[in-house]
Amino acid sequence: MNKKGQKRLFLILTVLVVGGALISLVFSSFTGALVYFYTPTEILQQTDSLSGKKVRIGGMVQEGTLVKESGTLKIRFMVTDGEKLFPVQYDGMLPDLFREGQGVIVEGTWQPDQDFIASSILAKHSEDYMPVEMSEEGIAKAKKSILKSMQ
Amino acid sequence: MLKAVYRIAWKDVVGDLRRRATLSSMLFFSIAVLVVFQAAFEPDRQAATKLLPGLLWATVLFTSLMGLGRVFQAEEENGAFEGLMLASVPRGIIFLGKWLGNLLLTLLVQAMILPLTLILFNVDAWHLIPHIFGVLILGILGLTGLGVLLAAMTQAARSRETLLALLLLPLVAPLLIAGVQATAGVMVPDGQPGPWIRLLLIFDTVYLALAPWGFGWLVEE
Amino acid sequence: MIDYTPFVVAVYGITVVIYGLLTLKWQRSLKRAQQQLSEQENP
Amino acid sequence: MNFLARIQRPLGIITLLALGASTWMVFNAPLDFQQGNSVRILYAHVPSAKMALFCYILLTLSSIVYLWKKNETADILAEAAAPVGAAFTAVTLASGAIWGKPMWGTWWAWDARLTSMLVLLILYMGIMALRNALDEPLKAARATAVLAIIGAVDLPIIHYSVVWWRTLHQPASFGGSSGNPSITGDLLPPLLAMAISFILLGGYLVVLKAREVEAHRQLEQLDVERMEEDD
Repeated sequence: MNKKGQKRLFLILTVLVVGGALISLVFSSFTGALVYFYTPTEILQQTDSLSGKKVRIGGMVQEGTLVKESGTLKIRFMVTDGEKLFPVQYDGMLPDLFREGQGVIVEGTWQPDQDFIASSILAKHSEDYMPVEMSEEGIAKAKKSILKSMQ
Repeated sequence: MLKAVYRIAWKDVVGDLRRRATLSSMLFFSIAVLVVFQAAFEPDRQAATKLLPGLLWATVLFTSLMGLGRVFQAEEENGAFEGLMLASVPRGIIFLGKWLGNLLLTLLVQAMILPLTLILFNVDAWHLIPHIFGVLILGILGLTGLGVLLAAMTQAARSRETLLALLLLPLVAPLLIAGVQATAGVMVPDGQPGPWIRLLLIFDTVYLALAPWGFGWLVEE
Repeated sequence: MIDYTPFVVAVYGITVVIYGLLTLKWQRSLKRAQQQLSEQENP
Repeated sequence: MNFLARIQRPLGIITLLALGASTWMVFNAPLDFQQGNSVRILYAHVPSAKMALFCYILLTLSSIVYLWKKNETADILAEAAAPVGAAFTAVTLASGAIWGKPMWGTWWAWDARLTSMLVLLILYMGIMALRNALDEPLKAARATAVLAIIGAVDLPIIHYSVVWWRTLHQPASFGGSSGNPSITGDLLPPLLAMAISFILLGGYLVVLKAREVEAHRQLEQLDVERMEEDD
């Protein structure tokens, strides 16, 4: 084989190797290796390894569980991923989107035998956008999307 | 061919060891990093174990940035860069030689820094040294591969060192994350470094396959 | 729900400023370069 | 290049008209059921993000063509695509931060999509800085082309590795894997209009910058020739 043909063969091989590596990256799942937040189910399963650590827990604010202490900013509510419920306490400013049935990410130190006291709360909204007239339909769809993004 | 790779690498390593230029500055620099870390965090033994992966990779990054700045320095000082490129050897081979030289130097420095870090931070992880060093080698393979290519790219540039850092940092971000996580994974008994080691391998494959070509395209004709 | 108008105005303000300034800057630079070119070609 | 000169003005006028019309649509769109007025940020944020990636694709393709065919037009396009892409990326990050503060409750989070967008911005800046720092045009062209290609291979690695599957940022509403957009009713047409306007805007900016780069290269060429005559 001449030199040019040899070079071309090597180039094709390189492209194949690089492409293969990239494809294997797409298919190798890093689930659980590094996530922005844990779901209530996961945190309750990994009580030992995560206790005493700073964690983020994501889910939906369960309807009918939000309790506001009158006169203060203190609130209590349950976070759910559709399977497990997880109680959270918080004292501070809330993002505007925070309400029952809405996605939320709470951050704090996880002590298994105590209530989870959040040091900060982020709202996580779904990718659904709908006009105000359709809000009933929208709320139902948004709930589904939020729970789906917990999987 | 292989002989040429070996000759280029050997010339760089021996030349550097004789002048002790890169090696000693990399060593002193990493000691400075360790001292700053100690002063900033004052970790107890347990905290130091947690900090160690990040600390190791921070020194790897800083020292290799320093080493990479000098990969083509000798050629540039005596104006031999163009000559090196005009040599009858294929440029992929020149790249491999340069890369091997830089890899050996970086590994040599890390082999000295790793025990030093364990001593200075009082971390009892002596039995884990082979594992940790294995992860370091995996990361440094890809890091130096990309780094030598970027060093060739910025060789003629103004404010070369800053530019090198600007180009290298975003591109190796996933490698550093994977390296830190894999090191943390091998240091705890029930850790799972598997996915991160796989990511390091993917990174090494991609860069070591691509970099010789990139080097060739840089200096063609 | 609070009034989000300031946030919306800020976003569209930044958008217009960045894209607008880039357009003006490049248009001016292009015009100047073309002028110099025509001067050099027929002095 | 002549072609670019011919289309620049009409393209500019069409872009301006399209932007005007879609802005009018944006401010007449209904409020969102969750986010109220702030949903209008979407119409600047999402098209900018799409264009930031489009520009990188253009940059990569021109770099490959340049290295392969040694075609100077490809190099000019690559030089033009980088600052345009950087501008789109910067607007994406800025509008995202301003949107995130009231909605999520934070300006910034180190989550996947945000991090990889930041890396993209640094990459664009690196490519521009490299071209700037190399005095020899041929060397600069080759080095930036190689860097752009390395970056193109690297972006998926960053996306799939720095990127954890579960993020704070919601999935793409549009052109995502689910097929149909999750933006419904009267909120959708302004987004489509804005997307088209931004494609036009991106095209116009690339054409304009490419012509500016070309004019400056011709000037430099003339300078070099004159110096040779003087010698």
